[in-house]
Amino acid sequence: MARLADIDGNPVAERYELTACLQCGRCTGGCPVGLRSPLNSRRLLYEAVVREDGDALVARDEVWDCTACRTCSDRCPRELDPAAVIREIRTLKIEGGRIPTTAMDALESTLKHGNPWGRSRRRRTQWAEGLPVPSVEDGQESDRLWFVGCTPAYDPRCQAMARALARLFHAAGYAYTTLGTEEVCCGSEVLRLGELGLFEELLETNREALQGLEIREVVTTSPHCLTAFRTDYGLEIPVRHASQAVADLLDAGRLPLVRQAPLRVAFHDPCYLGRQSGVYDAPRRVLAAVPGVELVEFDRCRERSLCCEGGGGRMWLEGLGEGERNAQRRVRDAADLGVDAVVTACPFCLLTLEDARKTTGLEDTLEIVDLAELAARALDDPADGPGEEERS
Amino acid sequence: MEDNAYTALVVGAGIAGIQSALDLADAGVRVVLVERGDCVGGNMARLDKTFPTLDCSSCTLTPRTSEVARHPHVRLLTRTDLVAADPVPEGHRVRLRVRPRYVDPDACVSCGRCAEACRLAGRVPRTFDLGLGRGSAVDLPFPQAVPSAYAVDPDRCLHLTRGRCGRDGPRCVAACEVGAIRLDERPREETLTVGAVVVATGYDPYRPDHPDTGRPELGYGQYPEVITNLQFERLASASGPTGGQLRIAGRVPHRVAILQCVGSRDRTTGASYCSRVCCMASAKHALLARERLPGARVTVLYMDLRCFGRGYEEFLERAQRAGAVFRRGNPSEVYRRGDDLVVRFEDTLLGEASELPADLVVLAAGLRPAAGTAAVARLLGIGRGPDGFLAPADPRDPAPAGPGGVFLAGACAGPVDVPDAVASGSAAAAAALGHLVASAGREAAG
Amino acid sequence: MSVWTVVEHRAGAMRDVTADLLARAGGLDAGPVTAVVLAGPGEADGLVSGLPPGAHRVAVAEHPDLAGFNGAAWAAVLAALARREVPAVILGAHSAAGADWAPALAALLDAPVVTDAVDLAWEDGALTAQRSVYGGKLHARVRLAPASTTVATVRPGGADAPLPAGTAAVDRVEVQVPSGLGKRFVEWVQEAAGSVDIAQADVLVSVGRGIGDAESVEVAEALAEALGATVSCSRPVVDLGWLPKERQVGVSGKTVKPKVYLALGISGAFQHVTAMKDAGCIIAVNKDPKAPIFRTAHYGIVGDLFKVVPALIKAVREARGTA
Amino acid sequence: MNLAVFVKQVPDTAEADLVVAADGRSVRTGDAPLQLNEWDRFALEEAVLWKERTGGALTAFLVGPEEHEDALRRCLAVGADRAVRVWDPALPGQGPCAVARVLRAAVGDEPYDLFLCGAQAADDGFGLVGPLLAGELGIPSATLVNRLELQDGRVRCTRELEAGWGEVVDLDLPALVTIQTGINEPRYVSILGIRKARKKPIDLLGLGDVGLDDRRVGEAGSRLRVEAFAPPPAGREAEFLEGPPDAVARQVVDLLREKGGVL
Repeated sequence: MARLADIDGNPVAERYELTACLQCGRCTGGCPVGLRSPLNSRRLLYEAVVREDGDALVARDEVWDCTACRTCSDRCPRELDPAAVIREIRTLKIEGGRIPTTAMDALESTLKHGNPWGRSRRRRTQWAEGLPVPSVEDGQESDRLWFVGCTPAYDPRCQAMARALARLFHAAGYAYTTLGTEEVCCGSEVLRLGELGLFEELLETNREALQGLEIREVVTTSPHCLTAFRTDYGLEIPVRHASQAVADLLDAGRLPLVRQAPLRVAFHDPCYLGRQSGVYDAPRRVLAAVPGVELVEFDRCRERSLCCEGGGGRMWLEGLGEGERNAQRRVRDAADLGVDAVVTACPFCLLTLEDARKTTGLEDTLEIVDLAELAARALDDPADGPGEEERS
Repeated sequence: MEDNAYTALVVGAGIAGIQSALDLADAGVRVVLVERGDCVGGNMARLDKTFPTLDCSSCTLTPRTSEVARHPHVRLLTRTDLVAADPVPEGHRVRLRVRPRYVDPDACVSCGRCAEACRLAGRVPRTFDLGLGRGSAVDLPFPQAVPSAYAVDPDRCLHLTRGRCGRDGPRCVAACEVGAIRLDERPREETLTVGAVVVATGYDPYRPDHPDTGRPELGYGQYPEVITNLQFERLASASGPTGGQLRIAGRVPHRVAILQCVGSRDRTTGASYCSRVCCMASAKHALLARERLPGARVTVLYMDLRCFGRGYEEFLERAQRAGAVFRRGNPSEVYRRGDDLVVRFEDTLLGEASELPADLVVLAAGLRPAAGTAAVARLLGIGRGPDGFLAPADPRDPAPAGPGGVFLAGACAGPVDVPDAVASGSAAAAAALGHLVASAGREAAG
Repeated sequence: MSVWTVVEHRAGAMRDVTADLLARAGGLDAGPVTAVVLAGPGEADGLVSGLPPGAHRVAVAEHPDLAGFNGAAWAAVLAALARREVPAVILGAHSAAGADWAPALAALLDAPVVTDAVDLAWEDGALTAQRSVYGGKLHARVRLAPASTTVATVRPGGADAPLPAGTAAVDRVEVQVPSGLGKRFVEWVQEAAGSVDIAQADVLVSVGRGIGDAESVEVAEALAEALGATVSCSRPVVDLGWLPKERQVGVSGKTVKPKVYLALGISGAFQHVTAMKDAGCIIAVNKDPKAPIFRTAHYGIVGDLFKVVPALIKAVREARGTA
Repeated sequence: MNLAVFVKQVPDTAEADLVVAADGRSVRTGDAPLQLNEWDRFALEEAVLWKERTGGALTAFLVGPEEHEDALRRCLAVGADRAVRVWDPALPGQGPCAVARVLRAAVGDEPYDLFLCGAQAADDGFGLVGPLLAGELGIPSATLVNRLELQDGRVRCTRELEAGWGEVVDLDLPALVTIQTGINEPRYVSILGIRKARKKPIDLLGLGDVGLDDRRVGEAGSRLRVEAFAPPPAGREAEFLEGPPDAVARQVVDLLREKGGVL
């Protein structure tokens, strides 16, 4: 029996200065799953300090409920990092091999196929069929890389995000390239699931790809890729989210949004875009530029945005909590606001909200739209091919 | 011996500065008391009651403010800033900048007709009430204010900001029967040499909506029902915007949540320190809410209760016996659900993440160094601590702070409550007096 | 030269793969067909009388050690018989039983062996087999080396019609079961009812959000009951509380590989499809012809499932009644 | 208890486009990544559980080229004490008989108590290596085991039969079992774990080392030769069933009969 130690044997309490924890509960109080899940970050930190049996802590499964939204760490008055401690425990679970099979599948797929969705590398560019998306594989180089991301590349619903973005970039004459089928997962969720070794391999692969191509700027479809590159990789070059790129194109007058898209919308701030990357205004700038769009803010917007529970690997984890999911509450709130659509700018938010829309019976009254999708509707050319919005 | 040998400058006319000024003046020192605001009394003037005795705040303060106004050895300058200070053998040569009040305090009889006549009457958020009430561009902070004279808000007055006020000119001028309005008044400066300086610049309350250090998740500035503790004092005060009735957004709250440690003990807000006064202030507010809102559910969310002063623990017990519920947990966020505000926190004793519905949320905002503290420190060569407050030259001797007879009083040197502010005001006065006497002695010997 | 078919039975009951095997054996054209019945004392008569047509001869061996099922005992008995009679081919089903005795028999006889053949042919004194490999993505034709006896198991289903009925001579053979097999049959067990494991089901009737409401799940349950299938669902159905979580197919639920997957009102969310795409045969019913599920399904039905499913229940019940 | 587990590295062909080479006798698996055979994952987990439960040592065996070593690293990462890879230029193309013979030779005289294999491999799906190896070793075996217990010095195996049935058999030790999926929950093997396992040695044996000559192995020794690969007869692209509900239902019934073996 020994106190909780990380995989290198360092006592977690010391490594993360957990003895400095005030036990104030602000982490748990702000946890988006706190009301439904046995996960209690405050108590976990305390137990990491005082319990003699670290293995018993590692055996507990509630750490899989964490969405890695980082609210706990952002709010900690002592600037401790409960989210990192939870991740350490996940890493210990990973090293012990006892993890939910759904997470196991995602990790093994990422190792084998370079994406967590179990799809072949070869199919990574299928989303772009019929669109003039440049790729380094075709010798089309640029100093700006659009990192498409696994979910926009493979998920049929999210492919519409990527397609819309490609059309916007094309309409603006925006120069970029992509890695094509050589793109591999950024590792954001891999890291947050606690798979450090796999994350390191992905990091190395992506870093090498960027250096080899002399990329000076990266634009990501997903805020999760954004966070990985900015925060986890510590990339020296600027990394920006698609919403920022589109907002800048609009500001520069390079993107003619002319068609009316009359819609009352609420914007759902993704955790990884807002709270974790500080990007709040760019998506709102884009919304303001779409003719006919009226933005109604959620009560819980910006810093207080309610996590949709799609982060931290939760796309592959059911979670222990019972009761209404946050995404369901979110779409109900949107319905109460009387909006036509919830707009977001993250593939995971898009998927969780789409699911919630169906389970709350709001299928016919509420639309879930990606920001780029909405902007692309206002482009002055025919809309993208077959609708790919129907999901089970 | 020159005239200035027994002249002291007191910067800041809050309770600490007033105490220093009076102690010095009573000892025969000529005191120049400068105040950047419109009246003396500082933040204490905003308080309704003081702990742990629940004495009426003005009952303690008013005798001192009126005395400072009429003391023959005290010269009071409001709307005045210290803009330069140069060490000289006698002490400091200081330059004071007196901003115009636009109302002649000697002529003004505080009848209030100017404020009634003002075109912006009822539209200007009252600074003294911390934005809760609405007044005019010419206003008196509160009825017992010293000096008892109205003042024009230069940032609001139409005549001063736009150069014209309506077609027929400023109505206040016409309304004033004693001709006290002076809209053409200009700032002036004066320079004098002083033998000692007492710095009593006090504190500013933490702003939960501050763009950099604020806590936007608490909804302050977004929901009218979320107020700070000092705003609560104004609500509770008979001189406040509701005449002392606890009403918020037109309603009488029946669920009051008081959130401790907002902007204190919180690195994310740039303050690791404890603001010292909030625990007792919140106990007081809980008690007041229980007394004035019959049947109200009053909950204080805290992480520790610090009741170190004499009679403090007893006071906390009194609030608790009065039915205020103290729950352990530092609140994380406030949002709206329907008509309710909801405070999300973990009750750490239950170990449960919880939602607390409320219709009044009081944020126990901590104490921050007053705006301009850094400038004062620079002018007078005073050190500052990592918390931004002024630091005494020797941490074991709280008053002496800088070369040439500079002394600290009150909250400019870190959070203090009223009794401590008074005590440190006297301590600074005593130290300043000692310095003046010693300087005079050296001079005489030399 | 002859072909032996090893009759498969369990707990005293004939398994229906036997008919299929006899048909295969006859179609092989490698000699007359002997059905070999290995059974515990007193068990054989019932099996022989229930034997489907197709055998020219029935060889019956009863022995206490053949009671229940012991692959080692079966292999030992078959090896002894085969050494005596030298059949060209000994044919079994690619079943749990066949997977046990057939390799063991091949080892004892040092005979060429092939398993899980979807098709067999006797060419030039040797056996060739068509096999499904790489998860069904390819077929492989394999040729076994000529040998006095070859062992093979075939995947049930898809055989030609059985030979016309004839009177087969029943031949009781004396057998010894060697001691020291090191393997003893203990008992049959059947899974306790209750908890459902959709991952184990051969046929899944899976419902999605398109089913409409909780009551409509009953329609799917009725179909599953008629088919002897298991009901599963997509994630929104679980979220709605219409079915328990153990029924969920999806990346956050269970990954399934049934033989048949009937997708009702599932439009084909990726998270769902990922977890069922390897099913042997996917039949999707959806009103939206553009539903992504049709990109995964082998067979698609565009239509209102409330019309299609009742018709299907009726057809299944009819098929069952005449089967 | 002295344990041996036999594993195979196979391509994950779920998403791959398989291409049959011009001679028809080999398959290019394209970008299909290699992975530990699904059934072997369960066999490995079961072996590790037994090692954890009973103590003793676990040795992992693999017949395959160097690029298949990852399967052995996984074994080492989760608790195998020793890993043995057998390979020789004469080995490609061999069938299950020859693999069993090679493994038998690789086992040598080491006194193992329990041998574990996956019930079948995902690529060729014979399900033969385990029981043939038992034959070579002259020990009892049970296939398709989905429950395995130690009882009175024997192993009690529950074999998974069809339609919810099971069969319980006892095997005297030493014995060989082939493991059915679902018997346990295979643990995740982390990259850090695999990385650490890279530092452990893998014993490489050639045919000479195990005392076999190349006539008894490879295609020659297999007595089974793949003559040709070809696409399966039925295409995989979706086919729409049309007509009124009753007609469609009849078509579905036919499909159920044909594809599911139900009805």
